Amino acid sequence: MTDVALVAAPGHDDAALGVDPTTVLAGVAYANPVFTASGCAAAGQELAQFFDPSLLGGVVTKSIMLKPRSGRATPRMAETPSGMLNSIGLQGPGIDAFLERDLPWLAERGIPAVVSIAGETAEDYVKLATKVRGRKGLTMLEVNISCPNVESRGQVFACDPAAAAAVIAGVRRASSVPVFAKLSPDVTSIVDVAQAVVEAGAHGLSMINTTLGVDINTDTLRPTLANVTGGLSGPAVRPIALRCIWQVHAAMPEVPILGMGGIRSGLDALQFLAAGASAVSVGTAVFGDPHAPLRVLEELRSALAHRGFSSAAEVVGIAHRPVDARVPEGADPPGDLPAETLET
Amino acid sequence: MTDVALVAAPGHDDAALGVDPTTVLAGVAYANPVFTASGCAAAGQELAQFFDPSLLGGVVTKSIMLKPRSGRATPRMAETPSGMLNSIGLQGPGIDAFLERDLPWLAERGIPAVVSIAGETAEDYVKLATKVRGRKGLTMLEVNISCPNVESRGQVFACDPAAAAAVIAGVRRASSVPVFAKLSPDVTSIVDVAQAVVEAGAHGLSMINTTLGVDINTDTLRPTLANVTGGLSGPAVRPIALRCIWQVHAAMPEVPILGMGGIRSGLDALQFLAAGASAVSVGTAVFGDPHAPLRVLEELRSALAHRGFSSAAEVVGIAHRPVDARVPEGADPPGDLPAETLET
Amino acid sequence: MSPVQVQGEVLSIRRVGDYHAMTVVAPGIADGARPGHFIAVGIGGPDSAMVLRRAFALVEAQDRGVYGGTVEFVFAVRGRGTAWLAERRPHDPLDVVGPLGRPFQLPKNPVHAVVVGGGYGAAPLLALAEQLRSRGCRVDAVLGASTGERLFGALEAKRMTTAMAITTDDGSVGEQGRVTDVLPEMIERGADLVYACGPMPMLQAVAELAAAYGIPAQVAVEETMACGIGVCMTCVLPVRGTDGVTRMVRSCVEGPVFHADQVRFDAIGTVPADALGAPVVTA
Amino acid sequence: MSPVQVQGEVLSIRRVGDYHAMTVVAPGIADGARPGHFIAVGIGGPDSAMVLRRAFALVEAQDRGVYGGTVEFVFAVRGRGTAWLAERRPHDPLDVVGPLGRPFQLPKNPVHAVVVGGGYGAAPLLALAEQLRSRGCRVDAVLGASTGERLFGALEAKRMTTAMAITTDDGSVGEQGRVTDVLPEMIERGADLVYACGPMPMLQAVAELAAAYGIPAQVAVEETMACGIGVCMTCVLPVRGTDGVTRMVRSCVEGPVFHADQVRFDAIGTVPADALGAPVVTA
Ligand SMILES: Cc1cc2nc3c(=O)[nH]c(=O)nc-3n(C[C@H](O)[C@H](O)[C@H](O)COP(=O)(O)OP(=O)(O)OC[C@H]3O[C@@H](n4cnc5c(N)ncnc54)[C@H](O)[C@@H]3O)c2cc1C
Ligand SMILES: Cc1cc2nc3c(=O)[nH]c(=O)nc-3n(C[C@H](O)[C@H](O)[C@H](O)COP(=O)(O)OP(=O)(O)OC[C@H]3O[C@@H](n4cnc5c(N)ncnc54)[C@H](O)[C@@H]3O)c2cc1C
Ligand SMILES: Cc1cc2nc3c(=O)[nH]c(=O)nc-3n(C[C@H](O)[C@H](O)[C@H](O)COP(=O)(O)O)c2cc1C
Ligand SMILES: Cc1cc2nc3c(=O)[nH]c(=O)nc-3n(C[C@H](O)[C@H](O)[C@H](O)COP(=O)(O)O)c2cc1C
Ligand code: FES
Ligand code: FES
Repeated sequence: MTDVALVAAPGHDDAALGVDPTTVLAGVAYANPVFTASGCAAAGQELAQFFDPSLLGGVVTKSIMLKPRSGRATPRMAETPSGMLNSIGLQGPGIDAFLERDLPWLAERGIPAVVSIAGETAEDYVKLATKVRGRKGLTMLEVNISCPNVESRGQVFACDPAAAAAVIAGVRRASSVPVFAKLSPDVTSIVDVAQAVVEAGAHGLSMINTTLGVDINTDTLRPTLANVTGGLSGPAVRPIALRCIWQVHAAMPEVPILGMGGIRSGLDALQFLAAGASAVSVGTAVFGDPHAPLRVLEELRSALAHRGFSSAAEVVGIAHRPVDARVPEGADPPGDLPAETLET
Repeated sequence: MTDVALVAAPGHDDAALGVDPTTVLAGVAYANPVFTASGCAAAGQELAQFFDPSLLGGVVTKSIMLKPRSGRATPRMAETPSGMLNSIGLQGPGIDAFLERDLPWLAERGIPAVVSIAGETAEDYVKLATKVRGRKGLTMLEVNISCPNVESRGQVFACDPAAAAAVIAGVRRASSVPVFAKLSPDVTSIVDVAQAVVEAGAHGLSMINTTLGVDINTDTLRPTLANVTGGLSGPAVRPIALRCIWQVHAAMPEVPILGMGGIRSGLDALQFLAAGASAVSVGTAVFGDPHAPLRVLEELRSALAHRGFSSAAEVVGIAHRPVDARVPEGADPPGDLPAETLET
Repeated sequence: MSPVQVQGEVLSIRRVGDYHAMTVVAPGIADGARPGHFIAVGIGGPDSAMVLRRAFALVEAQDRGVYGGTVEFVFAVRGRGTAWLAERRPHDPLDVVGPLGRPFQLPKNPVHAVVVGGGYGAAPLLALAEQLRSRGCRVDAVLGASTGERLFGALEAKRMTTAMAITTDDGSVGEQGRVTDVLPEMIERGADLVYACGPMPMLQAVAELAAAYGIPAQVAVEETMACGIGVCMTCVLPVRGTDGVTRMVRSCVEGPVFHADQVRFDAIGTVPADALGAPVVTA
Repeated sequence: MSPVQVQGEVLSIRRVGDYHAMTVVAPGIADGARPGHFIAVGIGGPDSAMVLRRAFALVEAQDRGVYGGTVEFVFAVRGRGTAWLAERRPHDPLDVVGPLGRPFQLPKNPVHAVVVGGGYGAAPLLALAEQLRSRGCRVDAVLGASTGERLFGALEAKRMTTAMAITTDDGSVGEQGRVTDVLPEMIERGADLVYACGPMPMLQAVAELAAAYGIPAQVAVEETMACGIGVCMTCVLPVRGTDGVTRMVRSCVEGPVFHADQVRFDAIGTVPADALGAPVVTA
């Protein structure tokens, strides 16, 4: 018989205890670099059934809008190879209910909140930032600009550097905490959009939001999603996310990045840090494994320890530097490289 | 003991024999809608060890350039969840050797050739089209515009509607066979690029080329690919490919599409036809299963038969039409829909 | 009661008509599990291209015994995930999360109930019928399916009910027809309430009948789910609250069991114009 | 001889030190298989997130017998694909393509050969040694590895060679050191040619030694492969042709066995500036 085991907090790896996991995003220190992803953890309550969310770097809440919102018709999701499409349509209770019910829940438990906001006009975003301003528990704003701009024929803000910059400039003025712009990969040049929002005042960047996809139901021969298109997420998009982060970090190494897109393991998270992210969000992986964020954190700490690093911070962006320029002190280079490639 | 079997041409499904698989791309009739994908079948010789390529709709050859080309340094590939990255860098023998050795091989065997051409300048493409013009076996040109334009700071042709249109206009003038422009999904609006190349004279569109990605080696903490970035392909990108085809077919239903991106089964191919492709290319799947193109064809024919269709042509774009407007004659609607959802 | 995630082990799998019945050693899940709860099963292991769990109603959950806690469920092979599941063999590992959702509400008094199951929808009704009986309720049952091979639990149901009717679309077992053809007769025997689980059109028809007879009904719905734990918002359907307001509610945490008269069956698959936050104008 | 694709079945899997040795019933592959050929194995089935095959050198291929054709290979667990393979059990299905590549070239005359294997690189050398012997060659062997657990085939090699030396990095078995520490002595016993398989740095060192002694060497290289059948161009390395021109050649179809003096070891992992079609300016 194989072992049957209750999955709880993953077992601590002693070596991992020597690793300093803290990370700093635009001046705000977090206990570690693993967060939930917006829209994949609601506001933390449900995950608390499985593990203590205060063990994470923080909880990124589902993008909230000014008013209650019903979202789109069902079916809202389709599983695809190593990923899924969703077209939730930002269903949510609206900012007032969120501030009354959800944010206090996080604040009371000492869980750092990254509040994600979404609007239909640049003005919406400013109003949202103003409403959230100064609330207990709030540590950072993540501005979801992958929303259609109703004032510009539904063109998505994130696909238009000028519109994206306008949103960020307004939010920046209204916010007392760091402002991270969440970018869409569905653009010809993500570096252009990144530069525009950073110039407009973004303290940092979240990358990536989902990439647009379609699935056709092979029985009905109609799109699987009621909304036809949906956002692709999960391990399938990991190389795209890493590419975006790589490009933007190469162009603007000083801008902090919260990375996401297909992270399912500690080694995945390590890839994101090495590509230039200072912290990561775990999204779709939660649906397959409700313990995923905590497991990713523990696996990441072990992976860092076994590679001879004493902190998470020192690997941020390390993949941009040649190998011989950066062997950490006391390391066992080259990490887990199979002995086979070294022998005789 | 399970059955051990030699994999040869997949067994014919009798019902599938009643399905007319022919397809027409810009006036050229092909025996069926399943092709190889450029760069995933060389020029057909190697696959002939496994099955007779003349059973396919045609062979799309590896993009050929004017001169011999060494390609990029290794490692040139990384496996990713349900996909892979490649950075081959268009290694090839150059057009003269191709015309002397590879195209005749296809022509002698009666295998319809779709010749893919790639250049560094708009002029390169015209020269290539001129060289190929009138060659025996040539049925269509696929113009791979996902190449850096050396005259425009390495900006990829396919990411700039004007540059893409210039290439296509030149090729169109030089070509005696239909010209298909192969588009990259890495643009803010694929419909804009599609419109530009169609206005410039493209008879049809091939979609999609790979999408740009990065993988980090978690042992060396350096990019896995020597070239850092590579093109993502395989089942992971299928929803992106279907989305591109959906959008372009919705905007320009009269433009024929050769669809590709993650096709591994007949049902995958069916999704592409339903989304608007008149034919499909099977690429990365060949690496996992050298019989894949032929298997996909047989599975597609069976799937069409079991859904009551008498031809492949009638499902092209069908997903854009409401279900009640298009039940084919003699069909068993709703196909393979699980009886469970219909009972009591 | 809070759900747990367990690395379980397949104890047995057997065919039941067109279905597969699987028992999994998964200690901890049974604690607090009640009829109507469901579990979510991981598919294919860490290298699988299938990243989402599959939801199944609990047929039974035992919190102790030789194997130290087991769960049983029954499933139809529909797509790749259930095909994979059907290939599992005893001793194979299986990752299970549960118990999930809100179970059926039991009446405080020993009333007369009818349970109505369509296909594998009978799965959660067997344990329910047993609990109703142990509370002194009279339980009648109507089970239906497209064919006899897709009837589930008829023998067990027969044992624990006072009256039972079976319908199949093809008439291969029981009466030819649908559960709603025989349900009126069952209700007329004096039923106080109805419990139903099965395909949405069946639930809608049952809800309409119960309403016509003026008795309450509880229905367990089946909506496509990505997470099963309330964090993704994929599994919603329009439900009218006690305040009269229709909301798109998550069937995984606020369901799968709902009061039939609150479900907006007419509007399933849409966002009704009068729903809170409707209409959807943008992303 | 043309490769075939076979839905095979695992006959046995056993640990050999740090490695796993697997025998698969896969009729058809053995026809025409020669030492140095490799096979490519499908990983994880149709729902696997791993879409590419894994390449392994043939240890042995039998084209008949009780099981009607088997292949044997030995592998180290490196990443997820080989981890999956190590979990296979007898009767599990396994999709195998082979024989692939170009095998070792055998001398026409009964010469004196040395085979040099590093780690599992010894795999294709055992059958090679046997064939050399059956042609009247004298065969000596040098096997090396990081540790004794990573030596493969030492017993078998001992049986079929005249002289044999073993080296390990940690000295746990044989002499402490590398194969190239003892290879000169072996060559000096009168070797006419060298065959080698193992990690690239070892092959390079062996090639240099053979060149220094003025005898030919054949090396079986290992490059990352996506297709294994010559259609993808991922597996290239710089090889100087008989015309003196360096080309990036596919190791899956033009290799994995090459004449050592033609491989541009100094330039592995790069495109040397003098290669045909270099330098790469664009996509
Ligand atoms: C609360 C609940 C209880 C259920 N109980 C049972 C049961 O007891 N027996 C049984 O056979 N089936 C039950 N189902 C349906 C079962 O979950 C689906 O048949 C199964 O998920 C299909 O998976 P697949 O991989 O075969 O199909 P696919 O179509 O390949 O699945 C693709 C994706 O869609 C999701 N999905 C597809 N259909 C459904 C569906 N009907 N409901 C939820 N998710 C779906 C899957 O979870 C998966 O993520 C239940 C569903 C729910 C929501
Ligand atoms: C001709 C040839 C013969 C080989 N013979 C043997 C053998 O007899 N025994 C043995 O243990 N190993 C052998 N290898 C190496 C073996 O193919 C790799 O160890 C294996 O592919 C790693 O797969 P993975 O999933 O564990 O690793 P991962 O790193 O997860 O593999 C990821 C991808 O990279 C490819 N890849 C990674 N490393 C290699 C590599 N070294 N060579 C080729 N492809 C690679 C894999 O095929 C896969 O597509 C041989 C390789 C070649 C090319
Ligand atoms: C069901 C679902 C809902 C999501 N909702 C939001 C959202 O409200 N706001 C947002 O910025 N991103 C949203 N996302 C995107 C994720 O936050 C994340 O950027 C993306 O899914 C990639 O990460 P992953 O692959 O780990 O999921 C959502 C993703 C999913 C799957
Ligand atoms: C190894 C490899 C090489 C490729 N080479 C070319 C090429 O030369 N020209 C081209 O237009 N596309 C090339 N492609 C892209 C494919 O033709 C195809 O558009 C893409 O891979 C998506 O299809 P797939 O997922 O079925 O592979 C290549 C893809 C791969 C994986
Ligand atoms: S399935 Fe995710 S909220 Fe219900
Ligand atoms: S591995 Fe594809 S050409 Fe060699």
